[in-house]
Amino acid sequence: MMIEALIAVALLGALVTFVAPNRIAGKLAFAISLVPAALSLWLFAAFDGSGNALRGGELAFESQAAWIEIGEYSISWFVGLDGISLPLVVLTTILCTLAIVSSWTPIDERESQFYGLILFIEANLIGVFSALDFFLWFVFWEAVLIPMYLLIGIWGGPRRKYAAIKFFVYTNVASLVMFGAFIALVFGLGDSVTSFALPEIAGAMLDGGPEGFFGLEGTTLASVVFVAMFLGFAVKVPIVPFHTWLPDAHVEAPTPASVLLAGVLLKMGTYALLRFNFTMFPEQVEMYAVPIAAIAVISVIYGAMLALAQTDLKRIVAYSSVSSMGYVILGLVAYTQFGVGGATFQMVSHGLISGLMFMAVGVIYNATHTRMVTDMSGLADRMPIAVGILIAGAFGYMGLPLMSGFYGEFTIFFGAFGSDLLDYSPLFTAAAMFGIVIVAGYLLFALQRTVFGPYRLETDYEVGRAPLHDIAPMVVLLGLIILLGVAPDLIFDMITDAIDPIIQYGGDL
Amino acid sequence: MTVDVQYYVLLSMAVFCIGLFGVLTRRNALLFLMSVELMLNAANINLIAFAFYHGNLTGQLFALFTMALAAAEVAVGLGIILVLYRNFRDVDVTVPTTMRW
Amino acid sequence: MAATATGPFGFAPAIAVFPLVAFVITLLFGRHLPKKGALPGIIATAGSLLVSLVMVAAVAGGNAHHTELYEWTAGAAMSETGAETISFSFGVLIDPLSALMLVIVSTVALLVHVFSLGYMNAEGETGLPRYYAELGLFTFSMLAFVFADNLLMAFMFFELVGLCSYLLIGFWFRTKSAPSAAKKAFLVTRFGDYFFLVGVVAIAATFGTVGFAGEESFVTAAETAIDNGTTLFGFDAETWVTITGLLVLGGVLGKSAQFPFHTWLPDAMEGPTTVSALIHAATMVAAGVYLVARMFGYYALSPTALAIIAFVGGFTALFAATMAVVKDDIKQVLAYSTISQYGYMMLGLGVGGYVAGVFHLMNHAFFKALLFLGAGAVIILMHHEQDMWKMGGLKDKAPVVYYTFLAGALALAGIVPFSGFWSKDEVLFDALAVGLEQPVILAAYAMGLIAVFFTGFYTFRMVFLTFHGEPRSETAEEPHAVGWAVKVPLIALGTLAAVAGFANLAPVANLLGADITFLEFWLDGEYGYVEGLTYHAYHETVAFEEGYIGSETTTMLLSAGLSLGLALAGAFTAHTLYNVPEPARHTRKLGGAYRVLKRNYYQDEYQVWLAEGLTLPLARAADRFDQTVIDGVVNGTSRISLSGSNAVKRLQTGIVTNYAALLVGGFIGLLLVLGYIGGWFA
Amino acid sequence: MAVLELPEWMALAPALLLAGTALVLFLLDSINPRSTNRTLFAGVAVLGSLSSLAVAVWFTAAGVGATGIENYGVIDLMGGQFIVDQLALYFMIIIAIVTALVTVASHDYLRDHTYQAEYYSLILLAATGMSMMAASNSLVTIFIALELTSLPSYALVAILKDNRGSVEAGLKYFLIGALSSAIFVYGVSLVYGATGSLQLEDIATNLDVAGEMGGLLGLGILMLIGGIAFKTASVPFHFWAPEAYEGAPAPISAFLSSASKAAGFVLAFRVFTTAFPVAATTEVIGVDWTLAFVILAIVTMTVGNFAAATQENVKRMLAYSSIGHAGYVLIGLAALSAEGGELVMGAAMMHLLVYGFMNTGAFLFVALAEYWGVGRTFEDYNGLSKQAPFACAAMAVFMFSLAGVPPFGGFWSKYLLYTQTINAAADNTILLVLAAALVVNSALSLYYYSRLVKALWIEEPILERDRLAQPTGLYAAIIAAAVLTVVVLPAFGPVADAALEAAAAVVA
Repeated sequence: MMIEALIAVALLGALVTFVAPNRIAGKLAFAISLVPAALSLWLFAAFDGSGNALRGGELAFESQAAWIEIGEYSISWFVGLDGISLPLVVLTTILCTLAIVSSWTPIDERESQFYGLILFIEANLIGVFSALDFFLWFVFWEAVLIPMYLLIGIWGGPRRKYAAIKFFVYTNVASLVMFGAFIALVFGLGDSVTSFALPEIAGAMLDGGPEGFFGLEGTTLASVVFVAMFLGFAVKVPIVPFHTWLPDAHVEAPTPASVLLAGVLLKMGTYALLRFNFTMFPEQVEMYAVPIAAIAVISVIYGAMLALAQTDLKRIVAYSSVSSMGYVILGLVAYTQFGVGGATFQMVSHGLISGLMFMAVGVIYNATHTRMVTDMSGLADRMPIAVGILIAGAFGYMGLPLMSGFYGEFTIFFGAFGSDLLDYSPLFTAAAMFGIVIVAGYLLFALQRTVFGPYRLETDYEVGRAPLHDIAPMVVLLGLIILLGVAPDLIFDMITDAIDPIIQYGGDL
Repeated sequence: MTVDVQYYVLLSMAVFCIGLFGVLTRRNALLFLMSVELMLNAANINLIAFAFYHGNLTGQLFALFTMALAAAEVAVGLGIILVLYRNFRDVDVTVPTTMRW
Repeated sequence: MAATATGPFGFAPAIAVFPLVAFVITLLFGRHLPKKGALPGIIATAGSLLVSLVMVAAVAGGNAHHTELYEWTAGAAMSETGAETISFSFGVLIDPLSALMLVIVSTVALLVHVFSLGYMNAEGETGLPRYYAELGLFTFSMLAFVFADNLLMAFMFFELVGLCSYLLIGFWFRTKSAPSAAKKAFLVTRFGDYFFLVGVVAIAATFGTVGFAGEESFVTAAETAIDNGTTLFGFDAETWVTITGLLVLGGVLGKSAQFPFHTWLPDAMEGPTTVSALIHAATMVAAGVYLVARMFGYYALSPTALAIIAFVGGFTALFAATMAVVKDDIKQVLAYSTISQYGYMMLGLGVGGYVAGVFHLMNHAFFKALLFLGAGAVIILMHHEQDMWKMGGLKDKAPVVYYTFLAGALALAGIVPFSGFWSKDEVLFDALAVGLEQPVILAAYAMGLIAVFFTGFYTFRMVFLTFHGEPRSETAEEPHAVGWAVKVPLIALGTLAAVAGFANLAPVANLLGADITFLEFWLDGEYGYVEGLTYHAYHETVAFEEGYIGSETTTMLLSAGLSLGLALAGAFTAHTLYNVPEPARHTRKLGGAYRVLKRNYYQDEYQVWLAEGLTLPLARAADRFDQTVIDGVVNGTSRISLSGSNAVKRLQTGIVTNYAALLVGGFIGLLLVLGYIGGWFA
Repeated sequence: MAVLELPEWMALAPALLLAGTALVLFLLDSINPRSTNRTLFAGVAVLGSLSSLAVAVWFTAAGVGATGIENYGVIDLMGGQFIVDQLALYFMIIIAIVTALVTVASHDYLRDHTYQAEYYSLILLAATGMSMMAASNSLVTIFIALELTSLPSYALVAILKDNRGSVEAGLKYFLIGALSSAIFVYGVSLVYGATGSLQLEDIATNLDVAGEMGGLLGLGILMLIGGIAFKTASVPFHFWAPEAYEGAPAPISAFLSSASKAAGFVLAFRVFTTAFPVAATTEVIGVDWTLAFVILAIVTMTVGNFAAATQENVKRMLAYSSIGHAGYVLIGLAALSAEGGELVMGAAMMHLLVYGFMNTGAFLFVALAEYWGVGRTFEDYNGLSKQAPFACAAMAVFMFSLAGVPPFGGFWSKYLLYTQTINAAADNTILLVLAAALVVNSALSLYYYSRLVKALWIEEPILERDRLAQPTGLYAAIIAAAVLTVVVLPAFGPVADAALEAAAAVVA
């Protein structure tokens, strides 16, 4: 019942905060959010699971209860954690707490509603990563949209309405497609499954797979479903060319929302890809390995090139997220322990680093009221600490060794290079790796123009140091980044433990 | 002598179509109402004819219900036409177009 | 044979840990410490030097040390050569090479820290805690890189070193030029490191290990693979070794500023001169060459790779030397000479002259650090004026600086008996020996030889313009005084520059038949060593055979004489042109060549063009494509559906009779469809 | 169980209670014609509808109409003219809930209205008719119940006699209604002609004798579909809906769009499953009548949603959206011929129930806005959340629920409908087109629903408003509807069971 406790605390906290008076809302939400954070850390310490949730692994904190019977199929409340989901849950709770703190400065209207929504989104994110019944998972998956829509829409920038609706509709359409495809698969599996519990479905996919559905051969159906679901998740990740909602959403969203968006929401997509496409369809993964790898490489390079062309700090980081997600896809399709494990690690790592970057950009924005690279110069002169952290984050993004980003990228590259499943893997890997040069390019250009050089900023107000409660969360993140960079096995062990059962089929282990 | 049922059907269809024609062409609310009455009565013709044809009374019975309800309908209708006139100073059904699209 | 972590070797990690601690302390409390945080750094580096010397002693005592400190990560990975699992770890490898390098690095680091007291503190710089913290971080990374026992660890600290270089070049971030130079330095080296990382990944994926030494090193694995004629990633083993070797070489060329990645180094002179001395002359730039030496066994397997290394080295040596000739900024001259000198080392290693290469690496570290610190001293004297044409006549005003600088200059120019001569001569000799059999190498040798002349020339042009003749500016009239903190390091390094050469008097030894080639013995495992990492082990693997003109001795004397002569010729030319009371510019003599040299063969231009003329427009085009086409499709969809909506709602005309008509029409339509299918009208 | 002791006719109690309440209201009014004691009338009406709800729930729980040992099986009255089974009870519950919500809300909406008693009694009469529709089992009773529903509705829509909009709405509703009922009756006559019976089971049994009159029967069935399409506001019989919903007083719009629609659908479910079993009918008329519903469903949901997308008037947007939802529910009938069709129908019924909460709630919010007099368009609604956060939160709940976004009840019904459609598509591939249409339309609906949320929560008010009152009744109704909409998500199990049993009751 621990997971239920996590979710319940966040939900109730959301309600309480929603009705609380504005001036205390921020502190209150922070206090409440500490509970899930602490709980999740306790879960991390007390984690006793092993194996993969969908491959008959030993689930931690599992609990299941019947919910709805429809036809021969039963929908149930079914949650549990394995080595893949636990790190992401911890990431979620920690990032939410930090995001709340980081919004004390920028958010100055309708606070109670704002923090209520943040806690609400936290509850759903935890649900997404812990749910093991398709419908339950989908409920959380979709429920995330509402708070994010409002967060962007109400507290966002000038084009917030456009961005919010675009994000809302675009991602929802993708979900509909994915949903339909998966349902078709479940019915295609015939009598071998009687519920929407993911482990059961995954099992059925292994022995025999679908018998076929509306006239399609079993294997054809599987392929169609695989592609449809991949497209559905591709929007969420996002993968080029389904990424255009991301920069708009990021740029318009308030800093904390960007932190959560880049830090956790994008991981929902990759997490789902791993849980569904890359766990249930080993054959299709092999079939489509090359195109997928090609898309991944394109995402990396194209996303990085786009970032290179931007002059808005947030846009730069947004596009570089597209680029980084490309690495994750490459790691997944490599289908080796290091590839998939590295991809999962990269999800967490990128969550921390991009969160840090958005916070740093936000702090600068709070002080300067601009994000345009062209508007500012020599900020290091006025806000040394914030800038120092920004630089650290930037180098983390570039994959500086002993920071988590390097580990994620290196393991992905290593895992992908030697992949047996993926043809021409060395070429794909080498091509994707060129991203590390471009990323250095645009980040260093941005740094040079904004934080270095003679101080120049046309403002009628004093640009001073950032308050402690803006700096503190970034310091925490930086600490975590370095910690994971130095001691990756803290989570990599449990990840690989959960990965191995997946790649036994088709992958080389 | 007896008349085959299909002639009744043809008759009723004719009446029905006349009524329909009226509905589509008349702009005066009252005429519109009458046309609807025609259509209802076409149904009644059918019902009675078929009742005779099938040799059970259900149809005739139902015809009675129909007439009663038609009357009620007209009553309500006239009420509405009244307020229509009060508000639009006209009983032309094509006049009220404040709400469209 | 390698003794495991016993006795003194247990302290090896401390070498790197001291500076790390200093970094943390200075970062946190720097501004509260006396001397703005210089002391922790000095103490730490002194400690590192001490421990390094202990290491040397221990190695001299016949031991070596190879151990794993901490397993970073491990997992299952099927490698090409059949290894099932792989483990990435941090380890310590103390063998003659690394011990030597440790001493070099920590010595220079210590001296530079001391020098900084005079150079930075005395000048009342701001942000000194940052400066010293970054120096500490650098020293830590560099030392850790030196004793790294595997390729990945080497790469990681290689990158960290790059970070520190970036930060230190950009130390004066309030200027426009420094940040840009820092960015350029990082980007260019990063470009090299890209290939390096590909190489690391490839090697790891191929052999299932990244260790430098021992049975489970990738070198051994590669050897066996070649012997068994295994196919690796579709290539035969040797080709693949060449490919991966060259990939790693990318990082080397980047860090050691070899052609075509040399462009960042001159710009890097934007950093404080102390930084130039430590990072961009003595240590970090040496990292590349050191890496080649470190994994020399791997390159030894591939003659192609070696030949390429040699050729690039020779070419760079000449290429950079020519550019150094026309520079007016004293630090620029040194920068290009640095590039050129590293060219020599590459040449040496490329022809299999492992000892020669390392020998020159060592000497160069000393005399180039000396020269840079000397330049720093000059810059203090000149109140931060760097243009040599504004100097002159400093000889008498600052004798200590002058004589130490002169020592360095002689070493650089390669004049007997200063250290530079011995090592450079050995490099050239090895090159010649191999070159007589290998035309490519011969070309490389020729270039290296010609470069000697230019070296002599620009070195003494610099000396004369700076110290001789009449003062050419009032700052030169009464220069700023320099303190002990400046002089001590200069003297120390000056001595080293003068005598370091005696570590390996190969020609003399050959003539007298005396065993005085200590460095060779040192590297050849006369003392402690690790199996497979010795000179003759390499020498056996290297596929070059050597030829001589007459006997070995004659060849040796020939090449020595040749290089010495050229050096002296260069020096003499400089003397005639510039060692006069009122030296004039002689650029006109060069004619068109002058502009080319001044513009550095347009190297920067084309690289800047690659970045800003090619990549940036490409990126902008991609962005436009993204905004118009891809996003256009998305927005277009919504626009279409909304206009569709506008059309649909027009159905509702508001006129009730139309409704009736439409209703009936729709109904009839339905009737027709079903009736047609149902055949009711039949 | 106590149901045993009751006489059989008591099975209709839910409907009878509503009728009784209506009469009580007349009585009260005739005692004191001048009285405008709205609390009394509203109270009585609410009481009546709630009691009907209670009884219906009690019957369902007691197992009336459910088969099995300790249950009482289906109860049919007056020689099968009426039948009380799970289906009937299920819809009686929906209707009673909506009636209760509407009457509660009307308490404030009608504050300065002279004809209080008439209003409530008309509502209750209409509700009675709807309950009867749920239970009636013969074309006669169906037609009577239909008219019993329609006539009060006409009056209710036009009840604001001095409001041109209301009158125009009433007129259009009435005219189209009259036309449709004429068509319906003619259809009845044709069916009678073909089969010689009006009682649904008998029609089914006499289908074979209708052999030579297949065409007539087909035409008749089509005309019945027309009559039902009118009640459910499905294309092409939907034209009255936008105007009627827009012009009528908002509570009445809520009542019609939720309860009346549901009643229309229960008719469709019962008639087409009981009287015209697909296989047998197809033999006679030579075409699978579900095809008609496939076409209607696609056209209806498309027209409804597309027309709604760019509306400026909130009420009209809701009107069109309710047409769109009619389209969704029609899938329940369209899939009947396919294997697993009863599940689709069950899902459709679930949707009708949830729709009862969320759509009623949405219209009641519009009622609240009209009560405030803030205006009717999206712009007028801008920034209301600043003054009335809770009502606006409730409205956001309704909108997202209508869009089928979790964590609200609308999610389940919509996605289960989607799911079951795909399931049935295995057997009848044309349903895939329906599923696709569903995806496209719900994407579009997402756009315009979120547009309203945007107006309420994101936009800044155009002009300054003074404080807004908080009428107890309206607020109570809205909050209640919102709570129901949220709570039904976790508590969807029973709903699903009830709906599926109801579907199983008719799809044998």
